[in-house]
Amino acid sequence: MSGFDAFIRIVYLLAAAGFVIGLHLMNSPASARRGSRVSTWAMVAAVAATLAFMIHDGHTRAWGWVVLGAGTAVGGGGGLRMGRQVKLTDIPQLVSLFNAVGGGAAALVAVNDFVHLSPHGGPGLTPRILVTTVLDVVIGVVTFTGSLIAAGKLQGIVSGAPVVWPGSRQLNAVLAAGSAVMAGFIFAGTYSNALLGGLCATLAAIGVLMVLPIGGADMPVVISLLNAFTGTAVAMAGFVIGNTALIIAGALVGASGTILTKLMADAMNRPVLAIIAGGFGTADAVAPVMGAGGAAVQSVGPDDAAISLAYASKVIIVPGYGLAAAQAQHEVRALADLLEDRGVDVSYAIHPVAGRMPGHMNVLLAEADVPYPQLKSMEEINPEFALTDVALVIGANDVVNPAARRPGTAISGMPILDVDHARSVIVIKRSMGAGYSGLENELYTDPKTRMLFADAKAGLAALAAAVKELVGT
Amino acid sequence: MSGFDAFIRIVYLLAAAGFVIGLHLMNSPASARRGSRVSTWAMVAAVAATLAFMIHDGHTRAWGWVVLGAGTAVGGGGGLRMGRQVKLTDIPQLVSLFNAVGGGAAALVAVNDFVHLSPHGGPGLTPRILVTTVLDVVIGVVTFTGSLIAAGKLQGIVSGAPVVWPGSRQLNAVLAAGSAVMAGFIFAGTYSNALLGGLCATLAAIGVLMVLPIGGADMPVVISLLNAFTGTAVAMAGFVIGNTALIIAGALVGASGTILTKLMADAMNRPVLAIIAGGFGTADAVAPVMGAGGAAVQSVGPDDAAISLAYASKVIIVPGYGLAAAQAQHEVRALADLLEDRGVDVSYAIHPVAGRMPGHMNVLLAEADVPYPQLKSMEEINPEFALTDVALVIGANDVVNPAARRPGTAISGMPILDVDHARSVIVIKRSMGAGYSGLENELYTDPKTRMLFADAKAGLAALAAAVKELVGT
Amino acid sequence: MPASLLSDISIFVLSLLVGFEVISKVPATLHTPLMSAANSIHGIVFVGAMLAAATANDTTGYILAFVTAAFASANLVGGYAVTDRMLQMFRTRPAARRGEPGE
Amino acid sequence: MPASLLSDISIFVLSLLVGFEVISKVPATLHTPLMSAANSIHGIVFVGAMLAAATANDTTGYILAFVTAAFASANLVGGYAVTDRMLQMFRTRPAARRGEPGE
Ligand SMILES: NC(=O)c1ccc[n+]([C@@H]2O[C@H](COP(=O)([O-])OP(=O)(O)OC[C@H]3O[C@@H](n4cnc5c(N)ncnc54)[C@H](OP(=O)(O)O)[C@@H]3O)[C@@H](O)[C@H]2O)c1
Ligand SMILES: NC(=O)c1ccc[n+]([C@@H]2O[C@H](COP(=O)([O-])OP(=O)(O)OC[C@H]3O[C@@H](n4cnc5c(N)ncnc54)[C@H](OP(=O)(O)O)[C@@H]3O)[C@@H](O)[C@H]2O)c1
Repeated sequence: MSGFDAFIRIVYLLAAAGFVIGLHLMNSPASARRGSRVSTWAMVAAVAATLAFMIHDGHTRAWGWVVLGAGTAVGGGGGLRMGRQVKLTDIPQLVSLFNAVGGGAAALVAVNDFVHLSPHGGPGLTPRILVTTVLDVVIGVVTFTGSLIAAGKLQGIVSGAPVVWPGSRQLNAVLAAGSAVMAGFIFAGTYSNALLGGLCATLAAIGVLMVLPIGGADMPVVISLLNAFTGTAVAMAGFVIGNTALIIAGALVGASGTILTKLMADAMNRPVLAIIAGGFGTADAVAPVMGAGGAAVQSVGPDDAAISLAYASKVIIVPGYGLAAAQAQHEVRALADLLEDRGVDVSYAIHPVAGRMPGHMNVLLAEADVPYPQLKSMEEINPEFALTDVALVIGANDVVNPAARRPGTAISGMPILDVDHARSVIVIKRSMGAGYSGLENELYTDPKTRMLFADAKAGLAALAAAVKELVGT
Repeated sequence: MSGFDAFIRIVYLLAAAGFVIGLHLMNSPASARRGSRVSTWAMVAAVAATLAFMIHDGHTRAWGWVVLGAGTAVGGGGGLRMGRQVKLTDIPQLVSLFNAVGGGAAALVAVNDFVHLSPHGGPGLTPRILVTTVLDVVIGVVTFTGSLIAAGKLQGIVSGAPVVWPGSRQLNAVLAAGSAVMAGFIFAGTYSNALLGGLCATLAAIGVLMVLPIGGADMPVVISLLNAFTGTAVAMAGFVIGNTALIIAGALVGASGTILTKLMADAMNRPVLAIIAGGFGTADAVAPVMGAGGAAVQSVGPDDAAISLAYASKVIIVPGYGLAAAQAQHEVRALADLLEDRGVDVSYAIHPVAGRMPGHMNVLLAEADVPYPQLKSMEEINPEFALTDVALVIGANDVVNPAARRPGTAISGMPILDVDHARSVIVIKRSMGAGYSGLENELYTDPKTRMLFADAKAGLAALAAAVKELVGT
Repeated sequence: MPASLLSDISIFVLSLLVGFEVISKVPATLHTPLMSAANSIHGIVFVGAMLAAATANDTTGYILAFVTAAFASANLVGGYAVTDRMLQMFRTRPAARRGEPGE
Repeated sequence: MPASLLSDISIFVLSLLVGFEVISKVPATLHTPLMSAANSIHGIVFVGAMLAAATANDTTGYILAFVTAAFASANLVGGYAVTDRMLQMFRTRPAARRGEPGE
């Protein structure tokens, strides 16, 4: 190994260490941005070293430079535009899209290698390369199509409801068997590009069928898992072309993505395997429980609600998915400011899985510049509900559903916000519709609860106007 | 590489993963023993694989087997005996002894290699081997003698006080320069065993001089640092002989030991570098502040103290180094049991650096079977002192010294137990003698404090007897 | 089994261990940024795309290299852009409290 | 610079990172057992001692191998023995409360 090659490998190693340090720093909000910067510079170093290698090596054809430049311009430009313009609440589908192209690229690295080496009986196709190529293609292609479906579900292009039909399980088994046979032929020495193409096509179908049956609300966990898959595919690509940068960074993402998937599933109180098996959320899609049977629902208008809020001394705001769906973050902050100006003590109760992605509420409220110290975690705020005059629930349902305290329901065991301990509760949502779990919510029929039926954005604006009127500003 | 060699290397890799998992599990008391077991099995696997390699390889001479067996019997037997018989409070010096032999063994691995390769102009001494050999010898030999001195200080064989004399700094510089010159000659091609021996002797002197000026009470941190050194030396030995097991495990210990050293120093509120520079604890050794000047000290007999304790409703016991020194853990539990039988609420306040090693009090009280839930951490118990009738301080000094709250003292900034918030305080110690930091303690002259001057073991026994008398059992 | 493969496997396993350890006890709030950060790190596959372009020497090779480069660079550039935007949201803005308009 | 050395360096660096990450936020109570555990892990140097014995072929070699084996095995065996004893102290003994004599 020449001194130059050694230098390149050392840069790769330092870059890998940079990724680790970056992830480490991202463990706390205070240092997260610094971590991201370290990681960015590590990436720049790895790419620059590779560029230096290509120039020093001098074997790259003119067309090679052209396609590399053109591809990078198209892909990088598109990625940058999407990354810059995406609405914050659309981030999960974008991450999924990047998983798709990342997994696809990892698979293509191996395909490219195979196509290069396969002619004339493929003398260069050592067992090491064959095994890792097949692993890379399997993981990469499944991730590619699976991530596209996941992104489609979140974007609303593909139905968010679990898509299942009779025989889909059997079809999956047939496809899996088919790809195993094709992989077997490749191992046995059939170095045919067409065969590899057939394998890719079959795997693509498997990826689609894997994600279709999973409900849209489970997508954040699925995306995290596919993230781990992509990392593993990249590591395999590293084995194929013998590049340590890909091996280390890929394995890092594979492992950290796996742990993250587990942490996310734990926060939602659901086993990862049950999520992958799919079918959850059916109730949500099929028949959201409308109108709460016999129990009396008290509804309230903005003016009455405004009086309760304006004369309270302590108010806790409980945001949920509805706040994100209505994009009402600025309205809620405007209302909170009005109340604070009157001397009301206002804080926000953030449930770890409120919304549809972890940290959803934090990101949303931070966008409206809500001061960080007002955001209270569940553990912190639960004891305070008992001292609270009004709990204002905005588009939250499952995270405040007392049914979680009873066994036998879909959300049993999930810790919830103790909103029902507050002296009175006001709920803003559009109807008696169910949330993600499809369960009825007895909080809404509690005698101390009043329902303000409205879209969150419109409802909050009306409330703020009423408060303003009331205090005469 | 043959299939067998590959197998050995995979075992080494799995063993290394086992060490990581073991350390990971040791992060919490509940899983710590499981972690230790995983680590043990990993070690067994690595040794068994090496044995299999030696047998399979078949080059080991009869005498090689004999010296290996004899050495292992002597060393392993001795290590086992010492490990089994050591008093729990003597563990730090034993760990230090094991650091010494570990570092020494790591250095000898490189020396052995050098002696093998040096004849006939040393054709096998590649730059890689030379560099790592010198690094290994430097770190290993310094650790060897340094650790012996550290163990000697804790055992009382070497003076625990900082040993410094005029010119010691200069002597150190001369020795360091000398070893640099010798290492330079080796790099330049002088492959002489005598030269290597000279280097080792010089380094041995440096190790001694490094640890002598450090006060005995700082030894736990020094030992942790030397632990990290040993790990690094072992990793270097791995580079010399090209063995990944040594590289991985050594680096693991090097890094984790470094972090641990930092954590320990932080808990004592002292910078690592200041500890290494030495000289701390001089006051302790030179002139423990005897008799607290003018301030009135109230002393108390066991009978009066027993009355206070027996008629209290809440007592917090604050153990310190004196309890360990007197080995009075069983006596304190006996007293606590008596009080509990009378319905007194008893708990123990454990300061993180009470005693002379981290976790010292936990280990000690666990030995006397004090139930775990009664041991309260500093953060937990500090608010409770205000509700406490009697705080019983046993051989603790610095960890309850209110001087820590003022700037400008040796312990300023160290968080302390808020014993002075209790309604009354009883202190058992032998005299008005100072603790580790050498500071006077105004708690002892506080009007609500009464001193029971006695050795902790005797004093507690007298107290227990008095309580028994009092309640007539 | 070549020694280099064994070294690569060792490197792979150790990287897995690092990955497991580094994401130990993250607060739920940071799950989404961390997912995005991991997402951008596997943009390292762009290095693989560059090396594919370096060896391409026929039409198939060029097409494959083009698609790989486009995919990988979208992952890399987009991933970092998104992570950065998301983390900006987590910045503490001490001065942001009152004064400026809520929307 | 041989490729194997680079692989070894990569392995070394990754192991350092694992070591740093694994000892993240240990409670002070466990510092002493962890120190002892790390102490026993560097008993792996016994593997080096075994390999030294495997190549020894003259008196100097035998003497060195003997001392190395004695040192390394003391570290290894003693280290595990001490760690284990110390951790026994940390066992929760639910039944141990009253009943049995205090000393
Ligand atoms: N955070 C995560 O990572 C994550 C990921 C996946 C799944 N989940 C799951 O998602 C759920 C989150 O609980 P959640 O309480 O936040 O939400 P939720 O239980 O899904 O309830 C949301 C409620 O918001 C209302 N809503 C919808 N659009 C609205 C609008 N424009 N204006 C006003 N209200 C609107 C809906 O009622 P109406 O139709 O009557 O208005 C609905 O009941 C949990 O079950 C959690 O496990 C979370
Ligand atoms: N835990 C660690 O890891 C660690 C490591 C290194 C240093 N340190 C340092 O050690 C100190 C620990 O504080 P501490 O309050 O536990 O201890 P301390 O401040 O060292 O005080 C111990 C006291 O115990 C008394 N004593 C000694 N032998 C006794 C006996 N046989 N019976 C009764 N009393 C006896 C001594 O007073 P008399 O002579 O009057 O009896 C002395 O004042 C801190 O400064 C800490 O920073 C801790």
